[in-house]
Amino acid sequence: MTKENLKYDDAMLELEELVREMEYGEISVDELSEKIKRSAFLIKYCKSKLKSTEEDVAEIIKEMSEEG
Amino acid sequence: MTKENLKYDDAMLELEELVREMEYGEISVDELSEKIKRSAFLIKYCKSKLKSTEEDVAEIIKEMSEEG
Amino acid sequence: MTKENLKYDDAMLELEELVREMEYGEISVDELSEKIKRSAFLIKYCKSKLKSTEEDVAEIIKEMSEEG
Amino acid sequence: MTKENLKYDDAMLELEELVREMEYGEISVDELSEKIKRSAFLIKYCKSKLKSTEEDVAEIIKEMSEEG
Amino acid sequence: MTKENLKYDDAMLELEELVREMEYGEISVDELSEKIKRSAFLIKYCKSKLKSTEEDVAEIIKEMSEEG
Amino acid sequence: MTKENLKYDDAMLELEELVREMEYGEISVDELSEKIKRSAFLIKYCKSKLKSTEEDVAEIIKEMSEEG
Amino acid sequence: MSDNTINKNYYSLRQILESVSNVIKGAYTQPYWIKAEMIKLNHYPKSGHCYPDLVEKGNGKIKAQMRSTLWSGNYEKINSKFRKITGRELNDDMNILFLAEVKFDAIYGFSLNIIDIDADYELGVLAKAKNDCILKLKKEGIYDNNRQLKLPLLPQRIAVISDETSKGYKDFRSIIDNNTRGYKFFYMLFPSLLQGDAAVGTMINQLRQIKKLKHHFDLVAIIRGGGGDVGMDCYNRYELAAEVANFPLPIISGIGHSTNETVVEMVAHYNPITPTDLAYLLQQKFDNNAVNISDYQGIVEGFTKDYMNEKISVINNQTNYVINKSKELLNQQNSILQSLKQTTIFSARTLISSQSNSIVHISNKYKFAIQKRLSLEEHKIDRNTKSIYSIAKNLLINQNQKIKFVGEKIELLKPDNLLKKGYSYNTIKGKIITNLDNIKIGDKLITKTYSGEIESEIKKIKKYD
Repeated sequence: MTKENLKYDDAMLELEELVREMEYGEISVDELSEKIKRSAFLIKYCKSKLKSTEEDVAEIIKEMSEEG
Repeated sequence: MTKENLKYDDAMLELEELVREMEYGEISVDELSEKIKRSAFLIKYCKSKLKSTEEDVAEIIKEMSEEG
Repeated sequence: MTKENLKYDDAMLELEELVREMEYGEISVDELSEKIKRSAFLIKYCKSKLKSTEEDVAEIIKEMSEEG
Repeated sequence: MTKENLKYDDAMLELEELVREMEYGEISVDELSEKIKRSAFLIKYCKSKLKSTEEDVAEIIKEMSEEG
Repeated sequence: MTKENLKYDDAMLELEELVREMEYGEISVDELSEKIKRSAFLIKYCKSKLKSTEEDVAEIIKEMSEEG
Repeated sequence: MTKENLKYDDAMLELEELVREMEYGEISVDELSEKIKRSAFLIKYCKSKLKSTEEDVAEIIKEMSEEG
Repeated sequence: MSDNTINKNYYSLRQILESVSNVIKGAYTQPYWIKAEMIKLNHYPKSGHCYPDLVEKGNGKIKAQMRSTLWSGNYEKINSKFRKITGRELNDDMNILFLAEVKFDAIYGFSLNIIDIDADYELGVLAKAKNDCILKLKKEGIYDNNRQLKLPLLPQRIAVISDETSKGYKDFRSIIDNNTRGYKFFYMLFPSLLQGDAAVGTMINQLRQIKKLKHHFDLVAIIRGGGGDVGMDCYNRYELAAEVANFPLPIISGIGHSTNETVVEMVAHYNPITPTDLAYLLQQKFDNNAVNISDYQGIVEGFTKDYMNEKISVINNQTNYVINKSKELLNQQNSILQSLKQTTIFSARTLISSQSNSIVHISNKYKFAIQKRLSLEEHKIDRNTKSIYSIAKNLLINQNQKIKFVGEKIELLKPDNLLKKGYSYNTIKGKIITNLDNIKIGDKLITKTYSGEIESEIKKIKKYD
């Protein structure tokens, strides 16, 4: 799934599922690297999405505030 | 809906619904930018409508006062 | 309704209805300008009617008093 | 009603009725001028009546002789 | 079985089987050297696999932390 | 049976049989010397085998420990 | 008697008349109270004497008739008392109770000489007549008619029934004409007698005249005054009272007297008693009207002022209300908008920060889970490693012990070691003796010890059971 098509919510869901799997030891050590890589990607993706949203929102809020 | 056809009341209703959704956290990060943009637009629109109404009213009140 | 055909009482009734609507918050911002305009017209009309009546009456009373 | 046909008693009755209307607030602004005009006329008429009478002895005597 | 094709989980399974065999005294002195050698290999393998995974994780965590 | 082909376990088994035979006295004095000779051989063999195994194991353990 | 007229005894006229006179004098020794109707007084002003004609009627017919005499001296005395008591003078057409001497005079003939008239009787008669009059009026249902008429609010046009010379009329005029307030009354005199029987007719005539002209008048005033209480009986007369009661205009009486109220006064619209009172009454009516009008004028002026003030204040209130309410509405909307805006901003920020926290939280959780997992694996490896070491060590130790044990056992089993301790064994023909079956006496027995062999010969064999 490319970054463009990935939704934040789906990314978060996938991330949570990964955490759950990790907590319940359902991931084999062999897969671990791969899964960790995926998690990192998702976290990074969510963060960047959140950041860009935050910036958008901040911009809009700034505009709103300037308008009084 | 263009600005011309939009009624203040409808705009307020939409705005209130948006705010409610936000308050109850029903908006996903994916929609947030869009929704905030819409809210900002509606707020701006309502304010401008309010402002023009205020001016109208002030004008009328001024006329009334001058007439004694 | 033109000024000529409008009766003071009807004008006051309409004004009171407008005031009542305002009291009960039944006027939307969309209508406000129009309603205020109408109110202003009615007030102006009633005032002018009242003024002319007052003058008429004052004249009559003056005559009456002068005659002893 | 012209002054000639108007009787003092009727004038007073009408005046009383007008005053009653005034006291009970049944007069609309639209009627006020007319009512006050009428009241003034009646007052004037009644006042003048106190100090004048149209009766003429000569006339009566003439009438008496005509009738035999 | 070469290191490349060996999976951590399989290695661990084999190791545990070896331990179990030893615990139940099923290993003769004749085999001991061989088995110990194998165990050592497996342990070494698993450790190295774990170490590389740990390094991966550390790297990713480091990256995550650096991105804020 | 040469030293190379002899297994530690077989050597131990033979040794134990020899000891049992000797204990139950079914062996003539003449045989006894022979058997004792055999036993001495077997003991020596096993000891050397055990020693070499011990050295192997120690070596492996040493290696593993060194690797951490 | 005509048969023996000549030679009969006769009396001279004088004789006979004196005889009659004596009889009468003898029979009527004192005056008598007599009741009769005096149809004519026949008063001769010159002599002052009266010769009242008396009759008694019954069923419409005259039952008795006689002329009487009332000498001027008596007349003056009686009339004065009569007038005083009854309010009227002796006059024609009266039922009277009189005290009279019955006299017969030869020259003047039979006569009744009235020496007193009972005024009280007359009073009773009058009262009865008055009462009858009232009853009749009531019976005819006209008694209250005039009083039920409505007096105009402004009784301005007055038909006066009076006499030009009457003091009452003068009093009336002087008040009416000289009112200081400038009220305009219109009055017209319809002259009439105001007392005595003749007054009835003239008053009725004038009333009828006025009736024809009633549209010119608001009321009729009957004014009399200064005439004392004499001749008032006319006002109790049915004819006049009926005319008054039925009169289409209100009649106000001012006939000034001190006796009882007359029937005319009773049926009149109003009876102020004196002409002065009447004049003041009318003037009072004008005053009332003037007051009323000026009250009304005041009310109209006050009302107008209040009315306009009220209307203006209502309009001003409405104006202020509209203005305030619009402002309020706009302010309200502004503050709603502001609050929505704040909420939007706050919610957006909250959402972002909560998501940010979520990410951090999930990252940490993830990190922790991985680390836990890795350490678990490490632990597992360690545990297995340790197991292997210890098992290997134990195995080697066990085997070492086992070998040692076996070695020791074998050492013990070596024959040399037994011989050393003092044990020995015997052989026959190189074989160790384990049974006695093949042994014969004389066989060579070799005993082996640690230090060397002992050779012996068997002498006896004893087997155990």
